[in-house]
Amino acid sequence: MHPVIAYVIAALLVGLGVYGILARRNAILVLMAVELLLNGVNLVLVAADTTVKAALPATGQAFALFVIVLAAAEIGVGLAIVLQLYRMRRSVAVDEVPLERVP
Amino acid sequence: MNAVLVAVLVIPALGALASVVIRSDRAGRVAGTVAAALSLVAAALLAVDRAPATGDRLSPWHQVDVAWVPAVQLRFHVGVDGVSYPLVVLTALLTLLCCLYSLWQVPGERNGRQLVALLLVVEVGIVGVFLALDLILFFVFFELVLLPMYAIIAGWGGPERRAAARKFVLYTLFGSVILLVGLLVVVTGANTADLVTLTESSTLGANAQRVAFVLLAVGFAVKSPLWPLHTWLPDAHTEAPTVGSVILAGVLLKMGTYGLLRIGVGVAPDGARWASPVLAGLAVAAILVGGLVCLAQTELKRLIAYSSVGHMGFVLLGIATLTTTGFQAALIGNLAHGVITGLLFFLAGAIKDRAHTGDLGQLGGLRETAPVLAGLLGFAAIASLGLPGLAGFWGEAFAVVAAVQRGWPVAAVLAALGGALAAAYFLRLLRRATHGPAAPAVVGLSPLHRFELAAWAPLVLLAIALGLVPALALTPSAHPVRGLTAVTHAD
Amino acid sequence: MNVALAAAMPLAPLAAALVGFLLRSRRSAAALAITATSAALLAAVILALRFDKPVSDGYRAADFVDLTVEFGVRVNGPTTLMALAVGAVALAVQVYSVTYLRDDDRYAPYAAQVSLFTAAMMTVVVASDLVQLLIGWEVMGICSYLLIGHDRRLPEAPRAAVKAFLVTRVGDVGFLLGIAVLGYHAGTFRIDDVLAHDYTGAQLTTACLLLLAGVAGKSAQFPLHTWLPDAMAGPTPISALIHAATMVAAGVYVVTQLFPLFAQAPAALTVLAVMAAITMLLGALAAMAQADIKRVLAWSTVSQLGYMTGALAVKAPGTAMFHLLTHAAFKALLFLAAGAVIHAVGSNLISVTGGLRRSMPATFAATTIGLAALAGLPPFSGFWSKEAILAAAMDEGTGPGWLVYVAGAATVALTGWYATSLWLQVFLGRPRSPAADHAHEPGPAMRYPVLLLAVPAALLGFAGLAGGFVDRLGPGAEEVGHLSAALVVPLGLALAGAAVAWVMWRRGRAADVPARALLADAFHLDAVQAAVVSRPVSALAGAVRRADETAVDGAVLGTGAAALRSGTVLAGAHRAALPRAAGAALGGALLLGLAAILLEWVR
Amino acid sequence: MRIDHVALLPGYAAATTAVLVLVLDLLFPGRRGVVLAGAAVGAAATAALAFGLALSGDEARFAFCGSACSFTVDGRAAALMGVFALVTLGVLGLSATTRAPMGEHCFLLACSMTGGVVLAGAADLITLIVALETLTLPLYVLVGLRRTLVSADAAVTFLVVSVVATAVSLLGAGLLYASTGAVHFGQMNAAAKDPSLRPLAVVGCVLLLGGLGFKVAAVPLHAWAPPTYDGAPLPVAAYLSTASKLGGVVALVYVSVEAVPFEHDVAVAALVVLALLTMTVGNLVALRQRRMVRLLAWSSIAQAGYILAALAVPDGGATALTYAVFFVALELAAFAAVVALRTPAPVEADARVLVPAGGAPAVPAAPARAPQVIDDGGTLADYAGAARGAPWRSAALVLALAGLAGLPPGIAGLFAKVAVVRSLVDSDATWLAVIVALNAVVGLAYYVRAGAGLFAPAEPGTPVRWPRPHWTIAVTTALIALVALAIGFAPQIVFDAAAAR
Repeated sequence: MHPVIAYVIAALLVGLGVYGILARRNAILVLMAVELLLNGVNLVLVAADTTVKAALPATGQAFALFVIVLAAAEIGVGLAIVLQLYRMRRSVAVDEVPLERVP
Repeated sequence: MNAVLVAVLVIPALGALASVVIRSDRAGRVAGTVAAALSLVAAALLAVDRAPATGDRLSPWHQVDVAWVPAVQLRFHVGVDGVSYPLVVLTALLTLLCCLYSLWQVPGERNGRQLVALLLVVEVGIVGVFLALDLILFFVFFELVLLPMYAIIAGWGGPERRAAARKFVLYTLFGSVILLVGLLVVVTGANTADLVTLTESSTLGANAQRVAFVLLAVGFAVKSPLWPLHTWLPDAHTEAPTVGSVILAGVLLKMGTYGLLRIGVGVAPDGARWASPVLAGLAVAAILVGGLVCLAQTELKRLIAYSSVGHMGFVLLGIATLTTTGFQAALIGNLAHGVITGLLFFLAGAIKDRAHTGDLGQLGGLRETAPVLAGLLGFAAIASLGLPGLAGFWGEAFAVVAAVQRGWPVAAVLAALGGALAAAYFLRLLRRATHGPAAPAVVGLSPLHRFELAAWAPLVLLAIALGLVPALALTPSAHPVRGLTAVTHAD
Repeated sequence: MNVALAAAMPLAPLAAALVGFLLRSRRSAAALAITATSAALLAAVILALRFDKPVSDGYRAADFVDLTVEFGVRVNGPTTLMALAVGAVALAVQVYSVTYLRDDDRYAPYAAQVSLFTAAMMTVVVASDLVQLLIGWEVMGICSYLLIGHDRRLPEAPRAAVKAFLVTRVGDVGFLLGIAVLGYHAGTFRIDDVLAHDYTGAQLTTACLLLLAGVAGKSAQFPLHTWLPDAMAGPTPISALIHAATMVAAGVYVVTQLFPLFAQAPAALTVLAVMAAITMLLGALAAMAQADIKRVLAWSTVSQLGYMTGALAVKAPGTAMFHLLTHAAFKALLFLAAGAVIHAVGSNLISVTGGLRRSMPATFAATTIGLAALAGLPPFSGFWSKEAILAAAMDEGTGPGWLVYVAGAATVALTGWYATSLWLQVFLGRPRSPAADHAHEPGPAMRYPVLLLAVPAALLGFAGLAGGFVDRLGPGAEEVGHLSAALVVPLGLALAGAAVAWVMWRRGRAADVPARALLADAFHLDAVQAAVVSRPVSALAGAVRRADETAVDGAVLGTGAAALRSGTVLAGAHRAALPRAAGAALGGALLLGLAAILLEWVR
Repeated sequence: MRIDHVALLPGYAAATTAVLVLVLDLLFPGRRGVVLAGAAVGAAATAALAFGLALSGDEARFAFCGSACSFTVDGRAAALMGVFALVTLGVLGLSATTRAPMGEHCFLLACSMTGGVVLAGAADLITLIVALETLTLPLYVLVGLRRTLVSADAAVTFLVVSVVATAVSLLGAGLLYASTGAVHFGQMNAAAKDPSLRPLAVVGCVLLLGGLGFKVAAVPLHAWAPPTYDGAPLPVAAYLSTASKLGGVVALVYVSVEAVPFEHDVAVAALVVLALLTMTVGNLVALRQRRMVRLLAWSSIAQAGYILAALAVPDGGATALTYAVFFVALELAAFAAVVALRTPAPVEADARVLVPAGGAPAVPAAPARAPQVIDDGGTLADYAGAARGAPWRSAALVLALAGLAGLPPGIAGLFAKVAVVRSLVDSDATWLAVIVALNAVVGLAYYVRAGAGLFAPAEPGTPVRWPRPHWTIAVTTALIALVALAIGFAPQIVFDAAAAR
C-alpha cells in the first residue's frame, strides 16, 4: 500500500476533526471530533515510519501508542467533566457555557 | 567616608521603616523627622576629605562600587561629585523641611507617619538617582520614586487627587520606560553600564549615540518636564498636598535635568550635539508657553506649576547650549528653582489651607489681613521672577548669555523676553493676591505657626545666599563641567 | 582705604535693609535707616575728599568656567560726585519721611525698602562689573515697584507700580542682552576690561543699542517713558528720591561710565540724539497741560532727562553728569517742597492752591529757587548746566548736534512757561480753596531738608567754575563754566516763555493751553502702548492657555481614552460562549500554520 | 538503555508523593490536615532533591539513552524541577480551607507536580508532550472539583480548549517527525537536511508552538484562561497561572530553542505575532476588568506576551525562563495575598467591629461576609478598606502588583522587565522593545487601580478588622511574599540558574 493513501486518509481525518470541533455544539461530539483529529495524527505518525529515515526505528509507532493513551485519558476525564456539567445544567450544549458572566 | 555615602541612602530607608513600624502616629512622625535630619547631616558631610580628581571628566569625591547583578551589568556603584553634591544636599534639606512641616500638619488629618515614611522613601530614590554611577542602578532609583509619589498625591491630595495621581504615574512611567530602552541601547552598545567609564571614554558609535540620546532625552523630558510633555505637572501640583508639591517641584523634577546633563550629554555627546538645536527650540517654547499660560492662569498652584515649566525651560536651554556657561547656569538654575519653587508651594499651601481657595479672583488684599504671609509671598515671587541678587537670577540670565555664546541670538532674545513675561505674571499674581481691599476669603486667617516659619526660613535664607554668593553652587561643579564640555567638543 | 569706603556705601544701607525688614517698631526702624544712610553719606563725603586717582578692586563671585563675574568697586571722578548726590538725597528723604509717614503703620518696611534702594543705587554707582551693576540696576527697579505700591489708599497705586517695573523690565531685556554681547566678546564682565577690549563696529553698535533700551527704560526716555508720570502714585518723598534725583539718572550715569564704547558707535549716538530730542519736547509739552503739581514735576523730569541724554548724544558725558547733579538737587528740592504744599492743602491739584506765599514763606522761597533753576535762569544751578549742554550741542555741529540744540532751545522756552505758570498759580494770587486759606508750614523734619537742598539748587552751578570739580565730571565737560555770547538765545527764550505765562496768568487764563487734552494725555502714548503691547500679549496668553489645555493635554487624555475604548471593544469580543474560544484556538493555530507555509513558498 | 536513577530522583519523589497522599487519604479518612501535611512533605522533599541535584555539580545527568537521551537533567532542568515543586508546595499551603475534598485535591496536585518535574527533564518530543499532559490532565478535575455551576463551566471550557490545543500540537509533532524522522531534540535539528520536506517541518514546528501557546494562554489561544481562573477554587487558579504557565514556557523554550532552531526565522515570525497580540490584547482587556481574579488572569496573559517576545530573539530562552520564574514568584504572591484576604476564618465569633455610616470604628456586630460567597476573588470593590483592616496582607498584595507592573518595591519584576528589554535591544529588535515598554505603561494602569482599591475607604457595614486567615495560609503568604521580595535583591541566582547548562 502506498504511504500517500495513508497520508490522504490522515488529512481527511484531521479535516473531519477540525470540522467537528468548529461545527458541533454537543460537548460529547466535540470530544469525539478531537478523537478523530488525534487518530489522524496517529496515522501520520505510523505512516511516517515507512516514509522517513528514522533516527530510531519505529519511533512513530511508539509515539502513536502514547498518543492513544493520552487520548484515552483525556476522554476519560473529559466525560466525567461533561457529566458534571450535565448535572449542573441539564444540558451538554457547549454554546450555553459563557466565557464571562455579565452581572 | 564611603560609609557616609551609603548612610545617606540607608538612614532615610531605616527612618521610613521606623515610622511605619512604630504604632503611635506622633512617635512615627518624630522618628522619621529625626532620620531626615540625620541624612541631611550625612549629606553635608560628603564634602569633607574629597578624593583627588582622577579622571578629567567624571571623578567622584567618594565612591562605593560593588557587583550586584552581573547578568544585566548592574553594579551598586554610587559616588558624589561637584555636580551631584548640591542636589543631594538640597534633597535632604527639603525632605527634612517637609517632615518638619508634617510634624505640625497633615492634610485632612490622615495618617501622618505613613506620609513621612513615603517622603523618606522618595528621598532615598531621588538621592540614589543623584548618586548612582551605574546606568541600571540609576534606573532602579529613578523608578523607586514613582509609586511613593503616587501614593502621596493619591493619599493626601486634593479633591481631584485620584485622576491627577493616575496621570502623574502613567505619564512619568511612559517617560521612564522610554528612558530604559535608551539606557539599554547605551549599555548594550558600549557593553558597560558604568557611568565613569562611559563618560571618560565613550565607545558608542555616532548612530547609536543619536538613537540613545533621543530616547534618553524623551525620557528625561517627561520628568523635567519639557514642553510639550509637561501636562502631567499642573494637575499633579494642583492636587498634591503641600509637602508633595514641594518635593515634586523642589527636587523630583531635577532628576530629569540632572539625568539629561549627566547621562544624556555625558555618554552620548555626539548625539547631544546633533540634537541640541531641537532641544533648545523646545526649551524656548517651554519658556514662552509657560510664561503666557501663567499670564492667563487663575489658580494659584497651577500658576506656580506652569512657572516651573518656564523655569525648567531655562535650565534645559542652558544644557542645550553645550557650553560651560550653559551647564553651570543649568546647575545653579536647578538649585534655585528647587529652593524658590519649594518656598512658593509652601506659601501657596499655607494660603489655600487658610483661605480654602486658590482662585486668584477670590483672594486679594492679603497684605491687609496677613502681612507676613503676603510679604513672604512677595519675596518668593520676586525671587522666582529672576531678580538679580536672588537665587533665580544666575540660572536664567546666564542661560541667555550661554545662548548668545553658542550663537543663538534668537533663542537668547526669546528667552530674555520670557524673563520679562515671568515678571509680568508674578506681578499680576501679587497684584491679584496681595494688593487691594481684603477679599472675604482672606479675612480672619489663622496666624502663622512656628513650624511653618521654621520650614520656610531656611529656604528664604538660601534664596538670598545663592543670590549673593553664587560661588556656593558654582565652584564645586566647575571642574566636572569643564570635563563635560570637553566631551561634547571632543573631535 | 578708598576701596573700603566705596564698599561701605552700598553695604551699610544693605545691612540696614536686611535688618529693617525684620523690625516692627517705627522708632528703631527710623533710627536704623537714618544711621545707615548717614554712614553711607559720610563714606561718600570722605571718599570725595580723599579721592586722588581712579581705583578698582574686586573678587571673583561666580565662576562660569569660560566666563567669570566679579563683585567689586570701581571709583573715579563721576563716581564720587554721584555717590555724594545719592547719599545726600537719600538722607534728606529718610529724614523727611519720618514726618511725612507719621501715621502710616507700615513705615518700618517702607524705611527698609528705601535703604535697600539706596544700597542698590550705590551698587550701580560703584559697581566694577557689568553683572554686579545689573544687580543694583534691577533691585532699584523692584524697590521702586514696592514703594510706588506702598500707598494702600490709592486704587491706582498697584497698577502704577506694576507698570513701572514692567516697562523698565522690558528695557532691561535689552540691557541684559547688551551686557551678554559685551561680556561674551570680551570674555569678562569687568568694566575696565570691557572698556579696554576692542570690539568690531558691528558688535559695538549692537551692544550699545541694546544697552540703550535699558537706559531708555530706566531714564524714562521715549518710548519707554510712560511709567514715570504714573509713578507719582508713590509717596512724595519716593518721587523725590527715585523719580527725580537718583534712579532715573542711573541710565544716564551708566552711559557716562561706558561712554568710550558709545563714542565708537555713532549709530547708537544718533539714535540717542533722536530719543533725547523727542523726550525733552514731549516732556515739556506734557508738563504744560498737567493739573496735578506732582505730574507737572514728573513730566519736567522726563524733559530734563532728555537734556542729559542729549548731552550724551553730543559726546559731552561730563556735561550730562553736571546737569544730572544740578537736576538732582533742584528736582529733589521741588518734590519735597511740593510734598510740603500737598501736605498743607491735602490735595495734589494746582487748582486748590494759590497765594501760599504768605502762609508758607520758607517753602515759597525754596520752590522759587527750584523753579528758577529748572527754568534755567541765572544764577541758579540749572542755568549753568543747561547752558553747557546747549553750547556742547552747538559745538558738535553735526546733525545730531543741531537736533539736540534746536529741541533744547525750544524746550527752554516751554520750560520757562510751565515753571513760571506753576509758580504763579501756586504761590501768588489769592487762595482758591479753604484748604489753601488755612495752609501752614510743615514741621521741622520736613522743612529743613527742603531748605538744605535749596543751597545746592541755588549754588551748585558755580562749582562749574572750579577746575577740580570739572575734572571730576570726567571727559566732555569742557563747556562747563564757560559762558559765551550764544547764551542769550536760550536765556531770551526762557524769559519769553516766562513772560507769556505771566501774561496769561494775569488774564486768569493760566490753565487753558492750546490742545490741552492732547498734551495732558501726552499724545495718548499710553493708549498706543496698551493697544500695541498689552492687549495683544494678554490675548495671546489666553489663546496659548486654551491651546495648551485642549490640544497638548487633549492629546494625552485622548490617548488614554482611546486605550480604554479599545479595551472595551476587545472585552466585548470575549463576552461570548465557549465555542468561540475553541474556534479561536483552533483557527488561530491553523492560520499560523497556513501563514508559515505561505512564508516558505515566498522564499 | 542507560538510566541514571539519580537524575530521576525528583521524579520518583513526586510520584511517590502522589501515592503517599492516596494512601494517607485511605488510612485517615476525613483527616484533611494529615493528607495536606503528607502532600506538603512530599513536595518539600521533591524540591530538596531537585535543588540538591542542581547544586550537586555542574555536569549534566542523563537517563533513557539509546543513540540519544530522552531525559536530561542539567543545572537548569534541576532548578526548574525545584521551582515546580516549590510552587506546588505553596499552593498546598494555600489549600488549607479549600472546599474541595482534600484527598483528591492533594493527589491531583501531586500528579500535576510530577508532570512538571518530568517536563523539566524532557529531552524528546514524546516525553515533553506526555509530561505536559500529565501536568494538565489533573487540572481539569481540580478546576471542576467543587459542585457549582461556575466551576463546571470553567472545567468544561478548560477541557475543550485544552484538548483542541493538544490535538494541534500533536499534529505539529507528528508532522515534525514525519519530516525529520527524529523526536530527540539533539537529533531533530541534525536530521533536518532534506530540503523537500522543509515546508512540512516548518508547518509542524509552527503548529507545535501554537499548540503549546495554549498553555501560556497566548492570544488567540487565551480565551479559556479568564473564565477558568475565575471559576476555579483560588488555590487552583493560583496553580494554573503559575505552575501550568511555567510548564508552557519550559515546553516553548525547549521546542523553539533546543529542538528546532533550524526553523528559527519562521518560528520567530510566528512568535513575534503571538507576542504582539498577546501583550496588547491582554493589557487592553485587563483595563476593563472589575473582578480581581479576571484582572490577574488577563494580566498574566499580557505577561505571557513579554515572555514570547523574549523567546522571539536568538538565545532569548534563558531570558524567557528568567522572566517566567520572576513572574511565577510574584503571581503566586499575588494569589496568596488574595487567598489570605478572601478566605474566611474558620468562623470564630470574634468581635467584628463594623464601619457605621459615620466612618469611625464602632460597636461589634454580626459577620458581614457570608462564608459561601467568599472563596472566589470577588470584585475589586470588595477589597475596599483592606489596607486598614489587613495591612500586612494588603502590603503583600501591593508588593506583588508592583512587581508585576515592574516597579519597586517589587524589584524582581523590574529586573525581569530589564532583562527582556535588554535582550530585545541587544539583538537590534529595539522597536519590539519600545512596544514592550509601552505595554508596561498600559499594564501599570490597571495594577494601580487594583492596588488603589485596597486603600479606598471601606463602605459602611463591613468589618474594620478583617477576619484572620487560617494559620497555614498566613504563614505561606508571608513566606511567598518574602521570597518574591528576596529574589528581587538577589536576582543573580535566577539569572545563573536559567543560564546553567
